[in-house]
Amino acid sequence: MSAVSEYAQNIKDTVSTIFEGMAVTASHFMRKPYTVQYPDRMPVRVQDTLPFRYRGILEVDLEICTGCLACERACPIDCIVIVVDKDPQTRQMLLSQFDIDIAKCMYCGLCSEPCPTGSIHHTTEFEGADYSLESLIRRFVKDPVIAYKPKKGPETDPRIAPILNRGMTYLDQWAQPGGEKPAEDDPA
Amino acid sequence: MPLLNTLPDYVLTTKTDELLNWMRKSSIWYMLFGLACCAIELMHTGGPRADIDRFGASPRASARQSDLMIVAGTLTLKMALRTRLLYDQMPDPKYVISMGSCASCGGLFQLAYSVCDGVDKILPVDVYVPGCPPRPEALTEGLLKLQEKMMTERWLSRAPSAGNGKRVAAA
Amino acid sequence: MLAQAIFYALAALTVGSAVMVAFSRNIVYSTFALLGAFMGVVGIYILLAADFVAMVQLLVYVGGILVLTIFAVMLTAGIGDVTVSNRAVGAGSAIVTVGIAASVMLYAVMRTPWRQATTVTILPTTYGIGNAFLGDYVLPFEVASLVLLAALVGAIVISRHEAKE
Amino acid sequence: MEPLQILERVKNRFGDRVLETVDKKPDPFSVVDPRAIVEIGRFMNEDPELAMDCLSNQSGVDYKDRIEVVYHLFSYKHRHTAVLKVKLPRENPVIETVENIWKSANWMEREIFDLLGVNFEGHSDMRRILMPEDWIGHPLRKDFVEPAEYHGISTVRESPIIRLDTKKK
Amino acid sequence: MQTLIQNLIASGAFGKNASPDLVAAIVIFVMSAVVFLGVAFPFAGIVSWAERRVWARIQSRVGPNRVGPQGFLQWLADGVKNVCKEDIIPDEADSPLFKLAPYLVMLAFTLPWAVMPFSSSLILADMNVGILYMTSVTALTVVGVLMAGWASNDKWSLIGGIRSAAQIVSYEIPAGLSIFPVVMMTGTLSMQNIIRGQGWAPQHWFLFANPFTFVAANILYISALAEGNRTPFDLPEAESELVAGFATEYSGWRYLCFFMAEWGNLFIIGAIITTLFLGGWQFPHVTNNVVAMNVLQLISFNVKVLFLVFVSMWIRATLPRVRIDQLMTVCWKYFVPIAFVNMIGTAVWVAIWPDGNAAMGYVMFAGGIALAVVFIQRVIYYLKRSRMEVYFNPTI
Amino acid sequence: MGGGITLDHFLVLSLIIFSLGIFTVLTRRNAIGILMGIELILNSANINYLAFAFYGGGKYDGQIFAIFVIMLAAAEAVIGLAVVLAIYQNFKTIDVDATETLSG
Amino acid sequence: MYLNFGVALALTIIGIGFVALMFGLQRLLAPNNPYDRKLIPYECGEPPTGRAWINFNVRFYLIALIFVVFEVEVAFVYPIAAVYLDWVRSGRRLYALSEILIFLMILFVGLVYVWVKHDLEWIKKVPE
Amino acid sequence: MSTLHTEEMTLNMGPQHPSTHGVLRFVVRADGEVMREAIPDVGYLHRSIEKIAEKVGYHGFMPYTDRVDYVCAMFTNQGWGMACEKLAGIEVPRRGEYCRVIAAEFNRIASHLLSVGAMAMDIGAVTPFTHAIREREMINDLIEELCGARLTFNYMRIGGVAWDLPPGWREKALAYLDHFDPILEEYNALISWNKIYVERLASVGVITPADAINYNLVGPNLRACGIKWDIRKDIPYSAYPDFEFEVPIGAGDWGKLGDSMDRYVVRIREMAQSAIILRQALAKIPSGPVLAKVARNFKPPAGECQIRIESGRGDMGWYLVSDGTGYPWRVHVRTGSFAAMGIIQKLSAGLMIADLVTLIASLDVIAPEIDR
Ligand code: SF4
Ligand code: SF4
Ligand code: SF4
Repeated sequence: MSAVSEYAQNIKDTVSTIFEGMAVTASHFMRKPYTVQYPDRMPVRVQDTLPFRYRGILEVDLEICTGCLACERACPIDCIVIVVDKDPQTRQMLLSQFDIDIAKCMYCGLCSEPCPTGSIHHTTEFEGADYSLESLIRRFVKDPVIAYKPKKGPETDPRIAPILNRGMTYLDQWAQPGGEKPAEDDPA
Repeated sequence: MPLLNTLPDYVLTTKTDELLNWMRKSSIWYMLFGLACCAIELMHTGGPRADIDRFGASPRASARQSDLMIVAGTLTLKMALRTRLLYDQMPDPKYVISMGSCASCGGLFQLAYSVCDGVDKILPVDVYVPGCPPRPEALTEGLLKLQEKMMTERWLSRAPSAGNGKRVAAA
Repeated sequence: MLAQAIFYALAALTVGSAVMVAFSRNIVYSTFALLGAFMGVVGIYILLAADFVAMVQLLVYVGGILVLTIFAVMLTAGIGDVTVSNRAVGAGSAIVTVGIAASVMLYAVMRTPWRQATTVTILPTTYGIGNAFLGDYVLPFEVASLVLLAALVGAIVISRHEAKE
Repeated sequence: MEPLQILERVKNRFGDRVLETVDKKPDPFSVVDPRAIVEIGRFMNEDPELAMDCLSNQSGVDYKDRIEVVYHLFSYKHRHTAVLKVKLPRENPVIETVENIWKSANWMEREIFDLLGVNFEGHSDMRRILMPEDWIGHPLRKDFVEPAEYHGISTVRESPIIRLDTKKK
Repeated sequence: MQTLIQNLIASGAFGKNASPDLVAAIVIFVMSAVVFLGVAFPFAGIVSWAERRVWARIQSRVGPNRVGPQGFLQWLADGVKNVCKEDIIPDEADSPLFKLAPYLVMLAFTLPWAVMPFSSSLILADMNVGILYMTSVTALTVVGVLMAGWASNDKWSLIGGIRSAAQIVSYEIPAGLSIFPVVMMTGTLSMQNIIRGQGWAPQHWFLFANPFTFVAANILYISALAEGNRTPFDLPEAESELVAGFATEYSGWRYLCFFMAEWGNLFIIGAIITTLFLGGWQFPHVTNNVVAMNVLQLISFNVKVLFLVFVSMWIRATLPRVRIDQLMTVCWKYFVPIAFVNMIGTAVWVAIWPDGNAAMGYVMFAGGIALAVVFIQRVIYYLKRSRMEVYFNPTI
Repeated sequence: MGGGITLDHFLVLSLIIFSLGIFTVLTRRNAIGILMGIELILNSANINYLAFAFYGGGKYDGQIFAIFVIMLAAAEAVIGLAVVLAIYQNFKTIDVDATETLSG
Repeated sequence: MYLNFGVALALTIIGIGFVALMFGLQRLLAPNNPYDRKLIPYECGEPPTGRAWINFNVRFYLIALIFVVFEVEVAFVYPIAAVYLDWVRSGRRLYALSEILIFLMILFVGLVYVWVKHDLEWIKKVPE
Repeated sequence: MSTLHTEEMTLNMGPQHPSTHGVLRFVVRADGEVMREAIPDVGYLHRSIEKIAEKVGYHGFMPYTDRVDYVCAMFTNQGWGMACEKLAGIEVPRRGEYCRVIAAEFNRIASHLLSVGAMAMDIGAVTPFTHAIREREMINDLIEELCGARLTFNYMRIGGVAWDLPPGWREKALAYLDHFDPILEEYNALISWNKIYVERLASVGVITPADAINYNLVGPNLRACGIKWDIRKDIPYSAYPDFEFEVPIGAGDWGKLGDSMDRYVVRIREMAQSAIILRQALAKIPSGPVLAKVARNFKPPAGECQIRIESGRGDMGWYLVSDGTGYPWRVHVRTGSFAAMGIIQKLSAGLMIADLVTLIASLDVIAPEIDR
């Protein structure tokens, strides 16, 4: 390509491409911004819009915790501390401490996977910012509680049953090894 | 010599305090200081979805012009010394947000041999944001927490003995 | 008296900067002091109703020559050790010579009865200069461009000659 | 070619310099004499049949009694792969560099030196790459103990949670 | 202004025997103060906020909207905050020069307002070298920036400062050359007379007077952007390469000085273009009331200027940054020769049609309209082509 | 220009600047410094031109001469500094005395 | 005319005064506790290596060199551009035109010279 | 090239520098604007993940793999999973493989988006970057619904994936893909073909094919040099044999073969290809289990293996040595960025400082992958 025509070509390219780019950006003046006006200027809380599986800050339903320590064992970095001791006279498991250090937790979900009752599970809550590390420890046991014993049949206690059902919905989310899946998202 | 925390506590001075604090809290320039995974979420926080610019917080490349250092990510021992230097080079008043488990206490890398578990070992931290990584909204919440803290500071009027957020870093 | 005040202020600025240029040991400082001198001279020109010349001074001296000088300083001198610049001629002897010359000239200036026009007329200078350029001074005008061309080529040749080796 | 054939070919070429050839699923490998690694490497690189033009992975492993350096070779020409190993003594392991055959070895060897303390002779710059220059010890060795502090920054952190009972699980 | 002062003296507002030039001094001072504190300084701040909003919009964000109504007070907050910041002067820095530099830069931003033609009678000083004055005071910026870069004694600052200086001085040439066409067509250097040389209607603007002026206008605008260190020429404070350019070491108010100057320069750039090519404050003569006329002219002038400012923000949000050698190539190999050709072309044009060529005006104007139409078509294409984003988040 | 500022004021001013320029040229060893001195001298000359033009009934000749002087100053600066650069490239110093010895 | 430039003077004073005033305010309001680590030059968190005041690349210098020449030329063209129209009106258009053309051409030659000699490239490729 | 003598200066780029993605540091020896060389200094993000693998079990290490390369964590998850499966001879169910592919390809798009966006930002155009972030947000929404996290997914398990596709997820994904193609075109019109942008990238940092192989460059960086090599096609793994897709390679249409522009364009085209793969995968995903039976305390037989997968930054190799206990004996990850970093010092000579930035961006190195 001769020098002159190259010269002209360069100018032409520059002008035309910049023209296109400006058109694109101009078109954005007519589009909605993509911003979620957290925290105040929005119809619903962000937490409510998050999917059910979202791995937010952990929560424990003590009513259905069996004290099996599966979660404590599963956690790779030991940020769960559970203390279970047997009540001497009533031979019952007593949960006297259940602390989770959410400053250390890495929200991996490995702990809620083995939980038999879905008592420990992630919520969609994510607001935990605070001024000190100590206040980032979640202490679930106020005073010792009796660990839950799974019944053979369906749960009868009207107080426990709804909580247990909720826990089970958490468990249902996990892929059962070898389990068949419901058909609703198979190819038609 | 600065009037900082010298004037007696009149209505006027406290009102001026509030005004100044309000102005300062509404323009927090944070330093571009992404260290690890959390840095990606830091970018997202500046991005379209959770647009932190709404609160007047815009990124700055140079430590000299930034008020806030968001320690976003794992602080390795090799990096810790540099971080300290960067913090020193920021002009007062300066604040630190520790974003994510790693920055707060080492998080999952407490097992590691090369990680400084917790930025609070080398800098004074104002706000801890849990999460791994904290989603952009969570970081925004941390920023709002910091703003609350700034509002409680006294600027002109004589500061109450405790709870004065303006720290003077030691040389 | 306003006019006097302004004049003396400008004079002070100019002379002060010039002194700095002359006496500062730090070549960079004298370079930047040159800025003050030039600005002062611009003011003086304006006082002398030569607004166009003043602007040209601003454009060429401050915008051009000064920047070039600064670049030259940054390029050549070991700026890290700016303070060393010992004298070629001893300061004392220099002062003496300059002083003598200056006093002689001062005497001349004071003694000569300058013919001054009774009325000072201020007219828009640009047109006059333009007409002169196209009219009486056309030859110098064209020659000027030749001089500039020569300067450009010369300077470039010198630099490139250096670049080659 | 299949990995085993490649190793065979090398074996035929170098005889007893190839100490042993292990056919172990999933990846067969052969252990070679440390002093011969450069020759073998150059041969595998230049032999048109093999044309191992890429050292796709080089890593060191610390078995408690020895240190092994593992070379994963690959050929973009024939699309086949082979694994070589050398066994080195644990104290002051030294081996010649293959940087001049495969440039990619430069950084990988630096990393092995940094983390396992294997010294590569003839390497262009044998500096620590990941750890700070003033770091002591080679972290990936099994017997590495973490220093208590580094430039005044202590490397241990107490968990803020206090177990109410004394029993550790 | 002259008349104003005479009237004041005549009206004896300052007493019968007030010395005229004292009165003049006072009046000048007050008016300049009004212009600077009332227009220049707030504009510099507000434009910083506006720019962030425009950017945000283009980037499908919202932008600062919490401080005051729609975040309008953002600039004030930034200003006050920076004044409340510690003022650091590094040990290594050369402190006298380090302190002096912001003054120079601010000066270069202050002076041009003297000849800002807001309307037919609202102008501080209608110098008869006006446009020359406006271009030559930018020289101060160069020195200021070099000073800042050198005095910081920091490598990023040094590179930034020298880059900036080289860039500004280079682009002064095409800018200067692109002014000549207009000067030739009006035969004056005074801002007001240049504006009077044009009409209120677009086809009477110098922008559309003839092809050469059109090109000249574009070159001048781009060169002005380059002199103002705007994208695509913002190498001096290229964040991704040099940390913050020559201002790296500056903190607090000193830092703000540089950036106020930069933002304020946008108005000056716009004003120059408007004056030279867009008919300045020209407005159809609807009323004989002088005051009303002036207000209308003020509006028309500002609308044009603000449009140009907006365009510069828009460009900045669109384009990437050029490299230093490309910068110089563009300047010396493209703009300067083209500007030369422009000048000669205009000289010939003026020699042929000393009083301009009305028909050409209409033709060019039609061309401009056509260009705009094509552009709008593209915009609509992109709007349609890329359908609205799919939002998985119901709160948006 | 009233206010009792007469021609002499300007002449004296330019005289002062002139002598300072001469002084600079004499005492500086740094070639760039010498050039700066020359710039000062030229400026003082210009002041004279303009002063005479001003007080001698507004003619343009003075101003035109001033402009030519500025032009020449620019050319001189360009060449001069180029030469300085050249010297520096050769001898890695711009100390004029040193260059004499070196080039000899 | 003095009036006009008086404005410039006034603006100068105002500008400087304004900046100074703000500095005063800052001195009153801002905290101030410098210490050595804070005052070392900023280099992305590294202790700086080598000094910054070094001899800088010559390309910038050559650019400035070329610039000055053209700047002077611009300064020269202003007055004739201003009077050009009058000359055209008064019927001496060819004369004036040729004047300008000659003047510009001579300098354009300079530009072309610099161009073809590759003095405008950033990295100069001198044919060896 | 001959310029006048000027003193060299030594610049520190990083560790905290806007253009060094993550925390890298370069010691730049520059002459004015032109670099003599740029010496990379890494390790500011060395988190000793390989050592940690020996302390936490096989399952427990899965979340750590997210952090090996957080921009495309799906691939690191998959790599770890595949290594363990290969060693223990576990067969992953088909549906599980498909879930892996779908998640991974979405992640690839996200990763490339970040890469090209960051590139545009380093060259000074901020808008494309934010647009890329916007698209990432949408992908994040999808992935979040799939596995509950936005960045550190921990989605895959040894022997499959942890969660099946949630109901109605497929429709959303398809809707997003329909939206994505025009966005890509718009993005190109905005920045990719922009003259200034092309001028900045073309013929900068040219890598010859021989060098590319010798320095063990992988993935897009390798393909940009005109070498058609993609693990997904050439050493097929997971469900990739089922899909039709192109492997884009650089052709040097703008400058020389293997320059930054080629690398950039290859990434742009790969995004389109990923979209194609996703459409197919979503169309013909089989039903069935997604997770094979794996003991909770997983103990593979003693032995060693190496697997290679095509991650966002190209061929990622996992070398796993097991001694038969519940804890790995040695894990080594060979990543693309590590090799790419090694070549920068060679390329940087004679470039301009501004070009170093584009070079880093175009090689798409990210710190954790180098340092691990
Ligand atoms: S989420 Fe992971 S890190 Fe957190 S407690 Fe559970 S297992 Fe431990
Ligand atoms: S939370 Fe679940 S896993 Fe943990 S102890 Fe209770 S029941 Fe067991
Ligand atoms: S807190 Fe989690 S996401 Fe953040 S840097 Fe640490 S490991 Fe990465």
